[in-house]
Order: sequence, then C-alpha cells, then structure tokens
Amino acid sequence: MKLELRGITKRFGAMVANDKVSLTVQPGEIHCLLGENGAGKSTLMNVLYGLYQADEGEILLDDEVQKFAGPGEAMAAGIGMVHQHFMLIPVFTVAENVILGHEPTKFGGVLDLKQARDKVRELSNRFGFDIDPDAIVGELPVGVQQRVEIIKALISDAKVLVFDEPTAVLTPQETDELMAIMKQLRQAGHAIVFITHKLREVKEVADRITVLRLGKVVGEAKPTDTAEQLASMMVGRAVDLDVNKGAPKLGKKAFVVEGLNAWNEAGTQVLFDVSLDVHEGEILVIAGVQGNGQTELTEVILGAHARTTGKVSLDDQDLLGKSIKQILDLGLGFVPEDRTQDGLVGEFTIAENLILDRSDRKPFAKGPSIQPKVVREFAQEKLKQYDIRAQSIDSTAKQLSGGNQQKVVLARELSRDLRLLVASQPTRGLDVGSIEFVHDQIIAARDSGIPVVIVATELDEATQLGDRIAVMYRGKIVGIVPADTPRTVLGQMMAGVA
Amino acid sequence: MKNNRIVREILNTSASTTVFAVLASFIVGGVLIAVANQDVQTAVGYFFNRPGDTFAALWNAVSGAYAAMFRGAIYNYNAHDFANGISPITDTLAFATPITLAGLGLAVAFRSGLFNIGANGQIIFGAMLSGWVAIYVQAPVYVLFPLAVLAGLVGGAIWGGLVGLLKATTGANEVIVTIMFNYIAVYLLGYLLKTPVLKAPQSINPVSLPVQNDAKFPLLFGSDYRLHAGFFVMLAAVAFVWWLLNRSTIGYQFRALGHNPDASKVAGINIGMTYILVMAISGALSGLAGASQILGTERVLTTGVAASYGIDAITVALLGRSKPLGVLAAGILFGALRAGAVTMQANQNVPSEIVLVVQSLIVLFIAAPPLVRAMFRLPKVVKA
Amino acid sequence: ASGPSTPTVTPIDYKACMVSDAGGFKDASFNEEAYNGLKEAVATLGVQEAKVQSPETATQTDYVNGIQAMVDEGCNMIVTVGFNLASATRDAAKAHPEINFALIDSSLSNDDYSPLSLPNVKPIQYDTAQAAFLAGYLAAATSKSGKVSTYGGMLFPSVTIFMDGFKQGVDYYNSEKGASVSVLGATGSDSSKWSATGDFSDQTKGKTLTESFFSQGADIVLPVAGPVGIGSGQATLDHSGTYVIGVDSDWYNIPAHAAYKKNILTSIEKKMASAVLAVIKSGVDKTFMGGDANQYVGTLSNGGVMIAPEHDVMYPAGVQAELDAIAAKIKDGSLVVKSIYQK
Amino acid sequence: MRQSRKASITMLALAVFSFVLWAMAPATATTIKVATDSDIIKLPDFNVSPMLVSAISAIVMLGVALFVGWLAVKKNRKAPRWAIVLFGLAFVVQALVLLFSGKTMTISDLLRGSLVLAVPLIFGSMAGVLSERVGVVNIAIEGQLLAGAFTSALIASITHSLWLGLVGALIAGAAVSWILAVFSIKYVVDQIIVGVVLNVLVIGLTSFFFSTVMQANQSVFNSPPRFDSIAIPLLSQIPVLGPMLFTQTAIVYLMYVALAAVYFFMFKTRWGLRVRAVGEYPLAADTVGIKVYRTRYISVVIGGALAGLGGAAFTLGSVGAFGDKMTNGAGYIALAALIFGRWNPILAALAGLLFGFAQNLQYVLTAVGSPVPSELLLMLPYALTVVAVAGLVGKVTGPASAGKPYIKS
Ligand SMILES: Nc1ncnc2c1ncn2[C@@H]1O[C@H](COP(=O)(O)OP(=O)(O)OP(=O)(O)O)[C@@H](O)[C@H]1O
Ligand SMILES: Nc1ncnc2c1ncn2[C@@H]1O[C@H](COP(=O)(O)OP(=O)(O)OP(=O)(O)O)[C@@H](O)[C@H]1O
Ligand SMILES: [Mg+2]
Ligand SMILES: [Mg+2]
Repeated sequence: MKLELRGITKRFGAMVANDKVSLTVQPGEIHCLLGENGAGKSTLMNVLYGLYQADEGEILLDDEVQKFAGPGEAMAAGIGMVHQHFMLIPVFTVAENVILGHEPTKFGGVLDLKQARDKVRELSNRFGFDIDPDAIVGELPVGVQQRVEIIKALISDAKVLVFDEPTAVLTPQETDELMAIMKQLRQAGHAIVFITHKLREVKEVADRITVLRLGKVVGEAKPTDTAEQLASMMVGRAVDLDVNKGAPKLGKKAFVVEGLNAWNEAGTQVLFDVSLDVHEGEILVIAGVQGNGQTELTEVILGAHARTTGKVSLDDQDLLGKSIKQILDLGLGFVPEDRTQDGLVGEFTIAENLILDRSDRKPFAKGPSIQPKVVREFAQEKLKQYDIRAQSIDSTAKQLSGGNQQKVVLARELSRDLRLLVASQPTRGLDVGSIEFVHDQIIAARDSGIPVVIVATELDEATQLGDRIAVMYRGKIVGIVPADTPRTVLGQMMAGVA
Repeated sequence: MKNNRIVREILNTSASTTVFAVLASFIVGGVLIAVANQDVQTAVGYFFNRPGDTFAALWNAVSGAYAAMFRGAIYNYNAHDFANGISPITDTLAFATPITLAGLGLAVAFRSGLFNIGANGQIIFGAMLSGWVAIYVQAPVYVLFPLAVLAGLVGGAIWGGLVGLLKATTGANEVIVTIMFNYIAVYLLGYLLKTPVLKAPQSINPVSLPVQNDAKFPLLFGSDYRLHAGFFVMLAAVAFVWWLLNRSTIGYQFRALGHNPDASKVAGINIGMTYILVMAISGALSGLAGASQILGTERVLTTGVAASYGIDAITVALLGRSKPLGVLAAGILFGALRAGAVTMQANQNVPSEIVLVVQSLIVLFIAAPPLVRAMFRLPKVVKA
Repeated sequence: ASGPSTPTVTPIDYKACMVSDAGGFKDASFNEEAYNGLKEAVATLGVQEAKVQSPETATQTDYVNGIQAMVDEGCNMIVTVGFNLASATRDAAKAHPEINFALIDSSLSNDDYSPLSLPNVKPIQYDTAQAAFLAGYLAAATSKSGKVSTYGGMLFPSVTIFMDGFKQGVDYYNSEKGASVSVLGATGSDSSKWSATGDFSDQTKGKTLTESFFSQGADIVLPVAGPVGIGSGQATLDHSGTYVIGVDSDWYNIPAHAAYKKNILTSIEKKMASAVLAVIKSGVDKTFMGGDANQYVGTLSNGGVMIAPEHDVMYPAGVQAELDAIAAKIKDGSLVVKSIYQK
Repeated sequence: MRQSRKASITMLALAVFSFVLWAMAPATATTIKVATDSDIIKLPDFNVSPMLVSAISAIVMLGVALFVGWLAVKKNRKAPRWAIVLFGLAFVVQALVLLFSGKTMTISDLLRGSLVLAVPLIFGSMAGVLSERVGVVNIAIEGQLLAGAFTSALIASITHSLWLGLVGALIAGAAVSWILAVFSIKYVVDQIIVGVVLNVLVIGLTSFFFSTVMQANQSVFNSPPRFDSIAIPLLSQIPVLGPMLFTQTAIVYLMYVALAAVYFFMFKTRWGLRVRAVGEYPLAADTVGIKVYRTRYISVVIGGALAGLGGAAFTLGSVGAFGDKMTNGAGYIALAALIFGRWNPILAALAGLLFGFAQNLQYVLTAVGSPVPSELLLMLPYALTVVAVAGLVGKVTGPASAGKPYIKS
C-alpha cells in the first residue's frame, strides 16, 4: 500500500513540531526518516497513526484521503507501528500484550490464551526471537520488551509499518535479524518507515531517505551518500563520526570490584563473583546483551541493591552497605539505564530535573531553602551547553523528545565534581550530533583523571569509547579484553560461545 | 506571550468561572429550597388561578434563604449597629481556621503523592494532647500557651507520622491505615472521655474540664466575637506551607517523591524517611487544627471536637489544588457555608441539608470549568 | 414538614424556638419528641416557631452558633435539647437575661461543673430510670426464655440510665419471684462494658446485634440508640415471640415504628413534648420560673416519665397490677431506683 | 525479600504475645456451640480449655514465624500464603477461646452476623474493583451505597415491589458513578475530589428528601417490604457454614453471583483484559484501538450499579426503611477492603468478611459480657485491619493509571 503525507503541521502550544511535512512511501520500499533529537520524527508518525490529530495537512493511503480519529481507525486502515516508547502493559504477560485489541476468544468473549501463546511462539520462531509468551513484560529486559513491541506490530500484518527507533535497545545480532525481517516485509510489498539514529543501519536497508530538522523537511538523501554527508545534513554542520581520544593517562586503581555476588528480590542470584577494576583516567566498557547482569551491577555500585556479598570500593572506601546518598556524595555520577523511570521526574521542569540529586546542596540550596535564581541560571547554562531542544527551562521533562531527555540526565550527572562516572548506554536514542558531543564529554571526564564505567550494548560504542572492554554474560564477567579486539570475537563472547 | 496566557487563564478560568460556578450551585440549591418551602407548595396548589403568587413565593423563598445565608456568613445588615453587623464574617473566619489548617496538612501529603485521609484522626489527636496540656498542666502563661499549641502540633504529628512509619517500614497502604486510624482515634477519645484521664471529675457526661484561660487563643475582637488568634497561626501556616512546597529543599524532595519515587530513590532521596516526614508534617498541621478547636472555640473536649473538618479538609485541599492560597480560599468558603447555614435555617426554616448540597455542587462546578462555561455559554479558554 | 399552622388559633406575638443536638429533629426519638412539644405549642397556643437543627457533626461552636441564631431571630423562649448544649445555653442565658431558656436532660453548671442556677433557665430533666425499672420488670415477667437484652448506640449516661433502670427492674423481678432472668448486653455492673453498636445511624448494626441476642435466647430487647432501634424492631419480625421496647416516646404511635408495632411490648416514655409545651405556655402567660429551685424533674409521680400503656402485646395475667403496685412504691419513695440523677 | 523479613518479625512478636496470653489463660472452659437446629448431622457442643488452645496456638504461631523467618533469611523467599493464613487462624482461634472463656460461643451466629455486616462492604469493594481496575479511583462508594439504600427503599415503598426496589438501587448507584465518570473522564476533574464531594452531595440529597418527603409521609414513601432470608435446601444444613452462607436473603445470593461474575469477567474475558489494560496504561490501550473513554464509562457505571445493590442490603435486605446517613462510612471501609484485597474481587470480599467478623465479634461478646470497655472493643475491627495490612500484607500496588485522567493530544 502506498503512503503519502501532505503538508502535515502539528503544534504543541507554541512549538511547531511538524511544519508542512510531506513524505511519500511506496509499497515495497523502506523509507528512512533521519533527524536530530526533537526534529519531529515521532510526532509525524504519531499523527500518521492517529495518536495525534494534525493541525494541518492530510494523510493518504493509495491516494485516498484518510481521517483517523484514533489509532483504532489507523490500524483498521492497515497501519502498524513500533513505538519509540514502549506501548506495553508491564503487568501483563507477553501473550496478553500481543493479543490486546484483537483478542482471540472462545464462546462469549472468553479469552483463548492458548491460541495467543501459540501465535507468539510461532512468530518469535519465525523471526528468531526467543520469547516466553507467559513471561511478565515488566520483568523482561528492555531488549526483550522491544522484541515484544515488534511482534505486536508484525502480528497484525499491516500494509504500512512504522518502526520508531526499534534498534536503540537491540543487540547487534537482534538488529541484523530485524533488518532481515524488514527486507522480507519489503519483498512482500509492505511500505515501511524506519526511524533510526544509526547511519550504518540506514545505509544497509534504506531505499530512500528523508531528513527532518526542526520540524521541517530539509531534503532527501541517497543510501549511497557517506555517513558524514547524512550526518551533516541532519545536524546542519559537519560532524566527526569517529571518536578521537588520546591514549589514557592511567592513575591509580580508584574503583575496584572483587568477588561480587548479588541476589534479586525473588532470591535468585544475578551476579556471580564479579571482579574488575578501573584506573583513574580510564574508561572500562561493560559490553553484553541486555539483561546479563549489567543493570544489577550498576545498581550495586549505586547502592540501590539490597542483598550482596563481596567488595566494591571507590578510592579505598567500601561502597557496599552505604546509602545511595552517601555514595553519590562520594562523587558518583550515575546515568541510569531507563531515563524516564529512574533518571527524570516527568512532571518537573528541566530546571528542577537538573538539580534532582543536588537539591539540598550548595549553591542550589542555602540552608533549608532552594535558591531559584541560581537554579534557573544553571539550567539556562546547561540548556545552551548541551543544546537541549525545548521551549524553555520551564518545559516539563516529559514534553521532551527521547534524545533531549537523555541530554538532561547527562547534563546533570556530568556537571558535578565526579570521582567516578557510571553510565548505562549514555547515547541510547541520541542523534549523531549529540552522540559526538556526549562522547566528547565522557572522554573529557576520563581525561580529567576519573575512572569511568560505561555499560554498552553497541559494539561500535564499546570499541570506540573503551580503553578496555569487560564482557558480561549470564551475570558473570566472561573476559576483560583490549578495545581493539575484533567485533566478531566480542560478538561471540557476548553470545556466551568462546 | 506567557503573560497574556496567564491573564487569559485568570479571566476565563479562575475568576469568572468560580463566580459562575457558585452561581450555578446556588441556582440548583434554590430549586431545592423552593421545593421545601411551605408557601411555594401552597401557591403551586392554585398555580393556574394565580400563577403570580407562585413566582412571588419562589422569589421570596430563594432570595430570602440566600439573603439569610449572607447575613449569617458575611455581614448582617439587619443588625442595629456595625459592630454586630460584622460579627458573621468573624464567625466565618473562626470556622475557616481549623478547616484551612487541616486542608493545608492534606495538601502537603497530596503534593507528596500520599493520599492522607486521616485528617479527622489527626485533628482529634491534636485536640486531645493540646487539650490535656491546656487543662492540667500548671505553668505561667508564656509557658503554658506555647506548650498547649505545641502539644496539638505534636499530637497530630505523632498520629500522622505513625502512618508514614508504617508505610516506610512495612509498605502498608496509607489510605487504609488513615481510614482505620480515624475510627481508632474517635473511639479512643470516646474512651478517654469516660476515664479520669480526660473526663471532668464532677461531670457525669463524657466531657472534659474547660481549658485554663491562660491556654486559650486570645480573642481578637473581644468576647463578642469568636475569632481568635488561631487565625494568625493559620495564616502563618499558609505562608509556611507555601515556603515548604515551593522554596524548601525537603519540599522539593516531597514533590519529587510524589511524582516519581524511582527517580527520587536513584537521586539519593531517602524514601522511607521522606514518607515519615511528609505524614508527620501533614499530621502536625491537622493537629494544629485540633488545637485551634480546643484552645480557640471549643474550650472543652467532647467526642465531637473534630466536627466534619476531617472530610471537609479533603475537599478544601483538593479544591485549592493543594496550593496554600487556594486552600485558604476554599477554607474560607467552607467556613462561610457552615456559618451561613444556621441563619438560613433559623430565619427561613431551610433544611440544613441543602447547605451540603450547595457546598458539594460549588466544588464540582469550580473543579470543572468547561461544564460551567458550557452552562453559561461563556467563551472557551484558548488552550495555550 | 408539618402542615401550615392550623388557622383555628389566632397567632400571637410570642416566638418559641428550639435547638436540637447532633441527633436532629427526625431521630424518631429524643429530639423529635421534644420538637413535637414545640409543634403542639404552635398549634394550640398560636406562638411563632423557629428552630435550628445542629449538624450531625456538631461541635460546641455549632451549638453556640445555633443558639445565637435563635437569639438573633428575637426568640422569647429558647428550648435546647440535650446535655451537649448545657454550657452553650448557660453562656447565652447569661448574655441575654431577657430571654427565657429551657434546657432538656441537664442542669446548668459552672466551668468546674459546680452546680449553677440562672433565673432565666429552667432545667428539664427526667428520672428515666424509674420508668425503665418498670419496663425491666415487665420484660422479665413477659420473657419466656428467661433472657432479656439491651444495648446502646454509644454508652453515654443519657443512654445507660435507661439500661441501668431496666436492669434494676429485672433484678427486682428476680428477687421478688425468685426467678433468674438475665439481661444480655448489660452483664456486670460496669456500664462501660455493656453492648453498643458504636453509632446512632447504622440500623443494620442494630439488627445484627439484636439477632445475636435473640439467637442466644433473649426474646425481648431494649435498644437505646435512636433510629438504630428500628433495626431491633425489624429483627422481632423475623423471630416469632420476640418483642422490642421503645424509648423516649411511645413507639406504638410513631410511623417509623409502624412496621412492627404488634411486637412493641411497651415504651419507656419521657414526656418531653408536654414538658416543652408547658414551659412555653408558662412563658406565654408570663408565669415562667427558672432556676434550679424550679427545675422540672420528670418522674413517675408527676407523670413526666412512664411506660406506655398495654397495646397489642398482652401482658401476663396480673402483671399490670404488679406494675401499678411497684409504681406506687416508687412514687411514695418506699422503693428507690438508683440513677445518675439521684442527688 | 525485605517484606517477608518484616512479616516474620511481626509474626514473631505476635507469637510471643500469644505465649504471654497462654501464661495468663484462665482455667474456666469455653463452650463452643457449632450445631444449629437445622443441621442434618448434629455436632455436639464441646468445651475447650483456654490453656490448651492457647498452648497449641502459641506453638503453631511460633513455628510458622520461625519457618517464615528461615525462608526470608536463608532462601530470600516471601512468606507463602498458607503460612500467613495458618498463622492468622491460630491467632484468631486463641483470641476467641480466651475472650469467651467461661461463656458459650455460638459459631454459626458469629459467622452469619459477620456475613450480614460484610454484604455492603463486599458489594462496595466490587464497585471499587470495576472502577479502579479501569483507572478511575472510586472514593464515591459511600455515596453509591447511600443512594442505593435510599432509592431502593423509596421505590419499593411506592411500588410495593422488592425487585423494582432493587432495580432502583442499581440505577441510583449507576447514576452516582456516572457523575463520577463524566466529571473525571470528560471534565478531567481530580477523581478523588469528585468522589469525596459526591459522598457529601448524596448525603445532602438523601437527608434532604428523607426529612422533607419520607418523614412527612412515612407510610407511603418509607415503609418498604423486606427480603426474607431463604434457606437453601440441603446446603443450608451443612454444619457451621450452612447457616452462614445459605440461610440469607436474595440480595446475598445475588452477591455470590455478582462476585463470581466480576471475577470471571475481569480475569477471564476479553472485556476484562481491556478494562485492566486501560487501567494500567491507557495510551498503550489506545494504540491498539481500545476505546479508552467508552471502556472507562462502562466499567465505572456497572461498578456503581453493584454498589447500589449493596445499598439495598441496608434497607430491603435488612431493616426495610431508610434511615438518615444509615451507611455511616461503610463505603470507606469497602475502599480499604478493596486495597487490602489487592484490587481482586475475591480477596477484597474476604477482607470485607474479616472486617464484618471482627465487628460482629464484639456484638456477640458484649452480649454475654465483655472483659473490655465497649469503645476499646469497637476499635477491634479497625485495629485488626491495620495489623493485618502492616504486618502481613505489606506493599500493594494498584492499577498504574488509577487516578490519572487520560488526555489525548
Ligand atoms: N506531547 C507533547 N507536548 C509538547 N511538546 C511535545 C510533545 N511531544 C513532542 N513534543 C515536542 O515536539 C518536538 C518533536 O518531538 P519528537 O518526539 O517528534 O522528536 P523526535 O524527532 O522523535 O526526536 P527523537 O529522535 O529524540 O525521538 C520536540 O521538541 C518535543 O519537545
Ligand atoms: N458524557 C458521556 N456519557 C456517557 N457515555 C459517554 C460520554 N462520553 C463518551 N461516552 C461513551 O464513550 C464512547 C466513546 O467516546 P469517545 O469517542 O470520546 O472515546 P472513543 O473515541 O470511543 O475511544 P478512544 O478515545 O479510545 O478513541 C461513546 O460512544 C459513549 O458510549
Ligand atoms: Mg522520537
Ligand atoms: Mg475517539
């Protein structure tokens, strides 16, 4: 089915998220949508999907003008979408999530969950995901949740499919699988919109490329264009894509983990005898597939994990048993894996979010009182420095685009005097421009002589940022290797073979 | 741009809609008043002979009732002199004092994501402790009075803080616990009023001795008026809560916790401690309401000392959007209704229940501007 | 609402007013009985009426407010119903010596509860225990199971005085007849441990409690809980041979209790209506006399308290005579019923 | 994990307390009467020694407490439900036997009364389930009960038909919850404001019409017939449980049906899945084409209707006539039961039953003579609930979007 968007305009209050955007996707075509964070990609797709009502412009399917009052109608018209922010019910099982909205039923509306399970199994086999239909979604790692989200979209075999940054949380293997799937679907004549910030993926699958900036279409690009060309087109300036960092000037061993074991709420062990150390001025990347213990490891470091044995020390101070506050006060900068849940208070303004873990510290607080003026000036400064796209420092965090939310968290954590930086997937969902910027910041932190721990699922990021790479698998460190270890070897280590 | 949005909001939402909301609810209330009214009923009997009478009766009934409410709540223009004329408004403020204090307490909890409906119990505890001190402690005024007020504050803080403690340590849901604590407080007071702890020795009834004069809130305008210094305590509390929620670091943490406990935890906020603190402060304000009851107006402890302020406070807090000044305004409105109801009843024989109806309708309408605008064909607010 | 005041009497320029306690004028019991007196006064004397029903959650402040409102209405006589209004009445009376007050169920006292007498306040009290005593005797004599029962809404003295007198009546019957009738719900002498539903509004509680009395063998119940007593009356309908005893007024004649009037053994009456009427009348023809000296204490002697006459439920042979005899003894003081109001 | 530790500590404390009680246990036996005249197999009354029972309970409780503690510390496992139930049971049995020492405890009364008192709570909590599971906090249960009580009495009086009375109750409850829905869904008013205020509004309206209409003409407007309790053949003759469960009024039997139905629809059907989805994450539900607003309206209104029936239990199911403010806070207790029961209709019903039991206990007890003053005994149900919630239940999380309005961009 052919999809055409004509002169779509969408405003949020004063801000124009889409400005007369037009876009055509032919059947059997993968159309990539590129743009910086906040360019308006998701908004455009939400308009298409009937979640937002456009202020101007129209949507055509096979040249027929459509009017979508709600997603239901869009789905009925044959549009499927993988949302950037998961549209999953955490307390439901995978099967329940997948069938929601078009549930198979026996007599009198009684759910036929067996049929649902089979359907899920069949699909996840077809696409080489392994997913337990009875798992509670909320308890699954983000990567797996993403797969569920994808299956949800595929199951309704829609003619027009939208993938809004599906690969942000996928492993290299998963990404390759997904792109294979997209190619299958293209063969089958589906029209596909693919949003990603990873140019490698773009160049691999895209038939056509449209670039958005500040809500406007700035032009089309060809898959044959170089990554640098695409990048500069997106950002509107030249971007240096590969990280340039000098050799590390190693100081003393500042951060040490020894024989660390941890158990989760349910009482099952999640970390097994983890040992590692990071020198001042060094970046250690923890590479691995989502859900192999990285999350728990960072939680332990933060002091948020209840039951542990072993030793974790920073500057010869034992961290285990200390409260989160104490550990933060020791100089830990922490970028959580899930920014919306753990990193930001959605209803707070950017300014308020920027002091979340320092609200009672100088200069933001004097005695028991907060100093609004100081806070606002600080926010203004960070907004500029980190190029956070928002109406103002008074816009709430939940109004921000995914990328900009991440920037707020980074701005906050990097702007304290650090003794240790722990960042989970610091560039997840960021546009190339921002990635460049963030990487520079992290390296600056490292060169300022503090130990840095980065959790990465991206091999590129791992190899580019890391001075050493520790690969985790099933809660164990399967090996700590130099950064120039070939991708294939790393990939195998992450998969538990070798 | 931002400014004239604010202007528009004030024009469209707050001010005018509020006025119309009150108007709307008075209209509905008026219908009930008319229904209940003798003369109207009689006049309707022969409506077709002399419809005029019916309308006359209608007008008399409704206007009479609301005029009476005005005289009872704001200014009594029938009074022979100004001094008596203004006494209603002072009554209104006297009623508003405890309601607003308790409302502020709940507002603090609500803004922190804790749904505290235990104001009733917390008022009672405040009143009990404050009352006990004010009755039995022998001390010079400059010790006794502050001590009595403090006791009320502490009483409420304990009863509220206990809920926070339970939530922090066991995760017990505060809604259940506060509901149960309300009943427990009521029966505990009932019990103590039968034991020498609180019961006046010479009385056969469950009442305490009156509080010592030194412990009372001084009357502001002499003995002819009921308004007492507790009113200023209330105003101070309004200011305090404003500072707490908008300017203080703990208030910031309260709100963070209220919106997103996970992020708050990661940011190093001690969740458990904050729960306890929130509930203690929330309870303390309700406890002050209890103190203003016993030291300001009641003077003796009875089982009914908390009146219906525990529930009123919920409405007042939410109606005031959990913002200090909003709560103050809502509190005064409720005070006025409580004060005016009596005159309406006494003078016009209007069933007192109508006040409850009017009161709740006002809240509903004020809370739903679009509805009111629709009812009165007001211009839509341009959503900015 | 009562019909338009009957035009038979000519309206006179005298305003009689009343302030209820938290129970309200429609409690099918205490306040309502008092208010009937005011209505009678309106109908028979042609006085003007005004009234304030205190909120269900009334505080001292509300009572003060209510009385003040009556004062503002220019009332000549203000009747205040219930001990809760005592101090509010006192203060108003001091401030307005020109207005006459009648205070039901309590006398005045100073802040330290030392007795106080004001010339413009007439306390109206009832030695309810005397009538309750008779009801207790009757119940004991009527009970086939040898078990009778009683409970209160909350155990205030104004409530327990009924239960206490009732209990004494049963004991008296036991000692006279060598019987051993027991009183469920009032075991032991400590009245604070007797049965109570906990409030004066939830009638289902009254019914449930009564049913547990019945299934433990009681066949007569005395509920002292305002409207909650309706639950007891309803319970008698489900258990043949069980009876309920009314309080405050003769339930047999009150619509609210019509459904089970055939099971109303008797009622412990406080003739508040007539007392209220009388005091208003005294006000009208300028014979009002206040002060403790002139306080009115309703007793069997002056007919202020009594038990309702035999209605549908037949008394056992001879019991009526025994009741009369006992009543006589109580009147001449040869038989003393203990009660909190005994000075 | 932390939770189960807390539980075991609480249990240990209670177990110790139970030993203390054992030490103080009186010698006089407690007579337990299980049989009722209707039973097929007549069980004899039997006397138990408070000492013995205390001993057994205390030891059982200690055992369970230690076991749970062991699970927590060694295995990091939560206390299994059976352990909690066993523990609670032991404690209650001991308490009962001690309280009734030297007296006769008629089990069937204890239970039957408990159910009667629980009926409105159970209906109310069902209303809560339907409403909060779809994302609308329902504080207005009290108002829905009261409206149901008033209307059922009024209609039944006028029409002399119990069933029309019930229909009236349904409609009244539904109407109140419809207002709740319109204001919280359409006008996006804070759901809790609406709830609290609706309660006041209904109290005001019912009191008003009670005093102006009903009281003025009792015989016409407020003397409805009543449902008689129907003993279901055989079932009602099961010892102990029979009289409790199967000698009840039609309303109670209706409640059984409603309870089963609500549970079934909520957890077994498409409709239920969608309701829960909307209550958890309306945006997600919307993205799969579920009609969020419609779903909310329907579920909330049905819930209100059920609460209306609960109201009828106060009048037609119990005393017949309506009385001013006769529900007296039952709606708030139902709310607590709902949360206590983790938004699960069955568990909520059990919570309601527990509450009714504690309440009835003090009636049955004071009847034969209670060792403690009535006020303290009146606290029992509330105190018990707090202990249960704090000590054994712990943290419960409701539907994620409950209380949050759903606004489309
Ligand atoms: N609900 C909303 N209310 C107000 N502003 C919004 C809302 N949703 C998005 N915006 C704004 O619209 C702009 C576009 O947001 P959008 O999510 O489409 O960006 P994006 O291209 O998807 O960015 P990213 O690559 O980070 O996902 C952003 O500036 C964002 O702040
Ligand atoms: N004020 C109301 N009173 C009663 N029912 C209503 C009201 N408003 C909406 N409804 C019910 O909700 C249904 C759908 O309403 P609405 O169209 O606003 O949401 P929807 O579009 O159906 O759902 P979605 O938002 O998921 O698209 C209506 O058909 C009606 O049945
Ligand atoms: Mg996006
Ligand atoms: Mg729609």
